[in-house]
Amino acid sequence: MFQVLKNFYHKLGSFPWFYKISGKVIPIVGFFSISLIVISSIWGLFFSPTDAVQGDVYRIIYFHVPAVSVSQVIYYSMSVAAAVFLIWRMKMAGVYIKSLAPIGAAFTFIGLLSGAIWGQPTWGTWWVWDARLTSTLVLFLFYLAIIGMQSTFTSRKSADTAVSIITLVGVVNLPIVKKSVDWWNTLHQPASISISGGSSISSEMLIPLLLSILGVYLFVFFTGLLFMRAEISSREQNKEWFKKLSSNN
Amino acid sequence: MLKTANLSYKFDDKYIFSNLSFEFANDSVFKLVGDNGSGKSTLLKILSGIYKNYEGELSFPDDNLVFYSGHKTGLKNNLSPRENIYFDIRLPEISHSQINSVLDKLDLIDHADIQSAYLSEGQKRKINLASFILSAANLYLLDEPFNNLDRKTTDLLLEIFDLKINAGAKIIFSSHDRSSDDFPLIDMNLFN
Amino acid sequence: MIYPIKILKKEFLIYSRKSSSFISPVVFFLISISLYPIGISNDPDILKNLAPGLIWITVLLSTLISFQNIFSEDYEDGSIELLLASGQNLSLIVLIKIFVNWIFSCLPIIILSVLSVFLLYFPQEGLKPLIISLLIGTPTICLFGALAGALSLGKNSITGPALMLPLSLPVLILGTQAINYSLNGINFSSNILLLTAILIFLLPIILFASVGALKLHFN
Amino acid sequence: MDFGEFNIHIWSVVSITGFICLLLIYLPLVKIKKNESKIKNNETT
Repeated sequence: MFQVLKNFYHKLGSFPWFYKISGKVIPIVGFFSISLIVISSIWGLFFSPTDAVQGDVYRIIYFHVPAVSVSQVIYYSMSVAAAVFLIWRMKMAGVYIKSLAPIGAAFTFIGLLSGAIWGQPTWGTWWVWDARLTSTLVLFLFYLAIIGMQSTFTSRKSADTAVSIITLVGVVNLPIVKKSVDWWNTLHQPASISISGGSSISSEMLIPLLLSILGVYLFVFFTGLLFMRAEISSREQNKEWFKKLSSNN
Repeated sequence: MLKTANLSYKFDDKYIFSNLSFEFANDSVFKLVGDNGSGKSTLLKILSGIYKNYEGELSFPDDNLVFYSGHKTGLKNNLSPRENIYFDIRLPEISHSQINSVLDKLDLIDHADIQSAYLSEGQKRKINLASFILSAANLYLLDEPFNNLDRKTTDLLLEIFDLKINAGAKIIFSSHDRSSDDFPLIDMNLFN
Repeated sequence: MIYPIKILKKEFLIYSRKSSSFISPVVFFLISISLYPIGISNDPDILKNLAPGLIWITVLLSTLISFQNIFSEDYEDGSIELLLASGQNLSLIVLIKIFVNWIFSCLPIIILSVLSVFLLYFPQEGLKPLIISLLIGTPTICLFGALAGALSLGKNSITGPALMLPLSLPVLILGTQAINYSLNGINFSSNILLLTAILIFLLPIILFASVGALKLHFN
Repeated sequence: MDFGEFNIHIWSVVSITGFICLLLIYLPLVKIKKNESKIKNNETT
């Protein structure tokens, strides 16, 4: 069992293997993820029942919740990759962080924006300085810092190391930010808004929501592979295996 | 003895030089030559300990005391030449009379107390040279020390080389000038 | 002369010659402090409530101006290469650099923040927590500045500030909260203790990370 | 939701999300194409 895992780890670290496999996997994952997103969106937008309290606007949930949840999961996965890169110097982990950062930033942006657009008609305000929103904003800043850090170093390896350090600093910092905003709010006593909704959600609304979450996760998997493939293609374009592969195509 | 065995250095995936095996005997001057980008500066930076991620082996003598001088001199523009030498982190504690005599030798004594920003490039190199003269290291790594120097200072530098060698030190310096002098050459082009 | 002391003296000399290093944060602070009443309101009640936050934010932003100074010049002129070649303990040197930077860029502002009593109608009894929180909080911010500066060396990018501001957020919150607590008659010592704990906890970590980041530029 | 009714809040979220997702697919595809064709051009010339 251990041997199988070890083999898999070594294969995962090999660029030619990844490039070959990802080329086969991408169309399949892409097809499923896009169709899932389309199905769940249509289901959520047109066929799920209208919310008794919020009306139709609640349907933003089918975009907001998946985006926010995936934006955090991406960051946590990146911090795992950062640790792997710093400890075992696995090049693929560097590729992973660099590739997933723009996707994470995009979904954090979608989450923040859809939250604001949702909040305006529902609670009468675009933005609240509570712990969740603030830490999501900080998460967005960290994504931007990670993307911006890429160009600061001349050596690819140095850039990957620096980005790994920031990613880990961020994963330590985010809970601290969340906690400290909580402390801060107890003094400032903000308007009593509960973003978490509170009321239990009916199954007719829940099924498309779960489908959309699944769809977005698959979509991140799909675009993640795409971005990693693109990154490998530019890092390895002078390598023999890449020249051979692309001239055969 | 300073020795390298199969020393290689790569930047990302591209080797700057590879398989450099060499023994640097004591009491001598070595001259690194080679084309631009052949790794002269890189080798000096590896020997000085600035670059650590080389491949192969590198062994130093036990009493190793390195003096490194690169393209960038580490000179502070808002300190005077005197202060720059006094606070040079490569030097042990030195007295002001020592500094004065060196500055005198280099014709810098008139400029000793103005801000270094007002000096010419050649004069700035001379300040760095002053540190080299005052240093008591036993391994000197100098990156293009003869650049920007006038005739007189060049001769002085060669004299200092002799003094250091007689004191038992060794000097490795880089140059893009292959001609003249009788220093043993290390041609970096051979290791690309 | 012992090595660290030599570096300490050298840093002091360089900073004291470079007048912009301590004058620009001070000028920045004075300008902002005098602009707030004009831009927001000259009503003493409003200014009094905003003063803790305004002072803290201004201090934070003025360190943003200065944190690039910690390593960038040493990087340009080659001093960092010489430090690396010297084989000395780099974290001690970085600590000295951060300390001197703090003395020149933060300490003058902390002293000047007393002026807020006159300019922002800040109540005098709030001065003690203000000064204490600034004294303990700003070194942490300088540490973050050093890390951001070490990571974004040589390039003028938005990366430094984008990295530094979220890191400083907890310090900002704890610092302003301490002042607000004391103005409302609540015991603020827990906040000061937390600020101290953050400083002590982060000091070795950030030092280690900054040294690592510096070395990355020489690979 | 009533098909005839246009809800500006929902549709702005849908369109922005859709646009960003398309961008996330389009950008890497262009980069891969570019890098792979670079090799082919080098061989033919």
